[in-house]
Amino acid sequence: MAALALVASGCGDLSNDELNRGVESLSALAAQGQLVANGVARDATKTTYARAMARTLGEQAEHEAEKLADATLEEPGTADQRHAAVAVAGEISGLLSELQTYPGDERHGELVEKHLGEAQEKADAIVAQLSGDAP
Amino acid sequence: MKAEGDIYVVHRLLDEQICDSEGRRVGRVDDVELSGDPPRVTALLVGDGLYPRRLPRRLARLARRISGPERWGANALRIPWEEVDELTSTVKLRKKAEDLGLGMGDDPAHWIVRRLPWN
Amino acid sequence: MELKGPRALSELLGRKVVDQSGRKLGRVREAKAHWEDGAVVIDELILDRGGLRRRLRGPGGPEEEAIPWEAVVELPGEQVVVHR
Amino acid sequence: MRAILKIALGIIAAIGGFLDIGDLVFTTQAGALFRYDLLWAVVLGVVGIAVYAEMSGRVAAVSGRPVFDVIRMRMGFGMGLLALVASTIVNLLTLAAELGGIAIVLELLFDAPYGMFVFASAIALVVIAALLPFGGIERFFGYGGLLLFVVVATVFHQNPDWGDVGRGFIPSIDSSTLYLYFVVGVFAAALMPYEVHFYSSGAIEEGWTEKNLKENRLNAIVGYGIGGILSVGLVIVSGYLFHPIGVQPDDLGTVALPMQGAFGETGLLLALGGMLFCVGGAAIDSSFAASYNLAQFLGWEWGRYQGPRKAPRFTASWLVFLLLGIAIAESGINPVDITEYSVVLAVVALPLTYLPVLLIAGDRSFMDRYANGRIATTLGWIYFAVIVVLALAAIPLLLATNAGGG
Repeated sequence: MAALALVASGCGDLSNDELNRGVESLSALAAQGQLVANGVARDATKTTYARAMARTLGEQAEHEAEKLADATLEEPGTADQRHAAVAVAGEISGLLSELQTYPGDERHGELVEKHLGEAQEKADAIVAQLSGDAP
Repeated sequence: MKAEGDIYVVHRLLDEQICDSEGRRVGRVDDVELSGDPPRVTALLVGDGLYPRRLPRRLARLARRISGPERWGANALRIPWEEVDELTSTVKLRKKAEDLGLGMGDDPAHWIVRRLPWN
Repeated sequence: MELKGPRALSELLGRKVVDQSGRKLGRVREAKAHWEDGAVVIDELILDRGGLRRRLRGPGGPEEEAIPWEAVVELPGEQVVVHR
Repeated sequence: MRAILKIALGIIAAIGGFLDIGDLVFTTQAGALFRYDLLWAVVLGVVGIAVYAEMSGRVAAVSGRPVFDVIRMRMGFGMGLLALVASTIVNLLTLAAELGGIAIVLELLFDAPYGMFVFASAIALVVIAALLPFGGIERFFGYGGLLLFVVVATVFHQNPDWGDVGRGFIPSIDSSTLYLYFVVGVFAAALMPYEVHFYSSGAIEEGWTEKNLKENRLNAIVGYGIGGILSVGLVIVSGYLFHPIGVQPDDLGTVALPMQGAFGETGLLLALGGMLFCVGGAAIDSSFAASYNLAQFLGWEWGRYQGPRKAPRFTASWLVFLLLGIAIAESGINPVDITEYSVVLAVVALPLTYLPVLLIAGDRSFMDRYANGRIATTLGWIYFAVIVVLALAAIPLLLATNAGGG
């Protein structure tokens, strides 16, 4: 789906709307990552599942990061938000890759869950700023 | 074959499934041969050579151009009307498929050599 | 004049039907026939909507206007010329 | 007891056929995006497929004619060919998506590369289809798919606000194009044409006659009823867990998350296992549907019951379709994306499939006293009208919403 969105958006300019959507999907990825990490933390999952899920979600986060970083902004006032969003995306993909490395470790799971929660809050804060700025 | 009353030829005959005397599915009525005035049905025609002419007129012209000049009866089999046993929910023939030259595509001896789907 | 009898059903279907003054009456969609000693003999051509309805639903229901075969004068090119 | 065993035909068509990768994904996404608001569309779709499956099964049992036979017979060569091309494209895309789906589930269970699993699963399907008789294939996937009942258990474990859930069953129209896209998607995923292609041909594989009509009706109601309950369950568990925290399910793996949340590893394994059987069953259904259609349109001998020697072209075409499916799945396109396109394209192929079924089922000269009664006629035409409207809406919605991508 992300790939399709990219094709459709022509992958050049990034409108405020698209920036907003990108950050929202980062928040969604972090939310889903937390559920996966929670399974690891409770020892209530299968390691293969946790690993594969973490990998897929991590790839998507990385992809979002690239998309956000590469595009030229249509509205220059949102440069800070874009910068913050790229950082959050990197954070999320890093956390997920940690989960991918230790899908059987409960303590790691717990930490990753907690940090993903924080990352999601950051993403949500960016979304709030962006919608506040919107005319 | 004995039957009475009216019959809508396209509705009842064209495109029907043909089964031989043993109940094997051996093709469909791809066209109906007519002759005389008023025209009467003299045979059923079966074969992929008939497909181009079954397309809507404009497409048929295109198909003919692609597939080369269309010859009458090319790659088609003629089943004389006398060989039709009855029209039930299918068109049932009096003879076995082999005797009419039909169903070669599903004959193990023939299809492996001549009729692989990609040939 | 071309031979009046068509050689196959597909030659009739979709043909434009015109009267002798060249006015278009419709296109052939279905042919009605009757049984005669085990043979099927065409006696009417049914055009357009009526023909499509017969094709889909068969016998029964209201009668539609049809062209009796005797009215067919000739079959030049891709047309059916009828006299009425 | 035998009657219970015999319902298997309906259950596989319902589980293996009904709940395929398209349903799994669309219902989960629908729940995540709109919580319980689309439950009515799920029910609408399930009733629709039950109505048409019953009809196509009845036509097959009474007249011995499966759906594509009827399509060629009634729509003629030209329109029939159009229906064949459209259905074959949709069936192939569906098959590829299901093969990809099997590979994803196997990847989640065993953590090995996706591409390898596509091949492995296709080979497994060939082996299963070659070794088991038709009834055995049905039962294998049908009963396996019942593992997905863990979804229903999850609903009760979550214990959502039942009032909210209930309100979801009342049709509501939200004017956003994304909502409308999901109405079309959920409805179309339920009515995928390969289900009736497979179901009606299956009735002939099983040698049904007028005597099986009661069974046919039971299959349609119980089988699709089960499929419907599971779909409704998927919307609820996803709406309960994903909607509040804003998860956007883009993967098959996400579908299993709520069950893990409720029952830990057991829930996860049951869900993944059930999904594996469902998607596998759908791969069998869609691949067989593609060859049934081709053979019936051209008048070839066909059927698993004939064996490859008596129906060589049918068997060969099945293998060719499977190879094409593998090729599409191996091309690296995300199966979920393939699904979205195939589901929406399916709506366009639907009218061509369902109109002839409706006409024949109502034709007394064919069906005699088994022709459609007043209820089936009314429901059939209402659904046909809905299908035509959705078919007209499908493509613009697909483009406007960027395939649901927002």
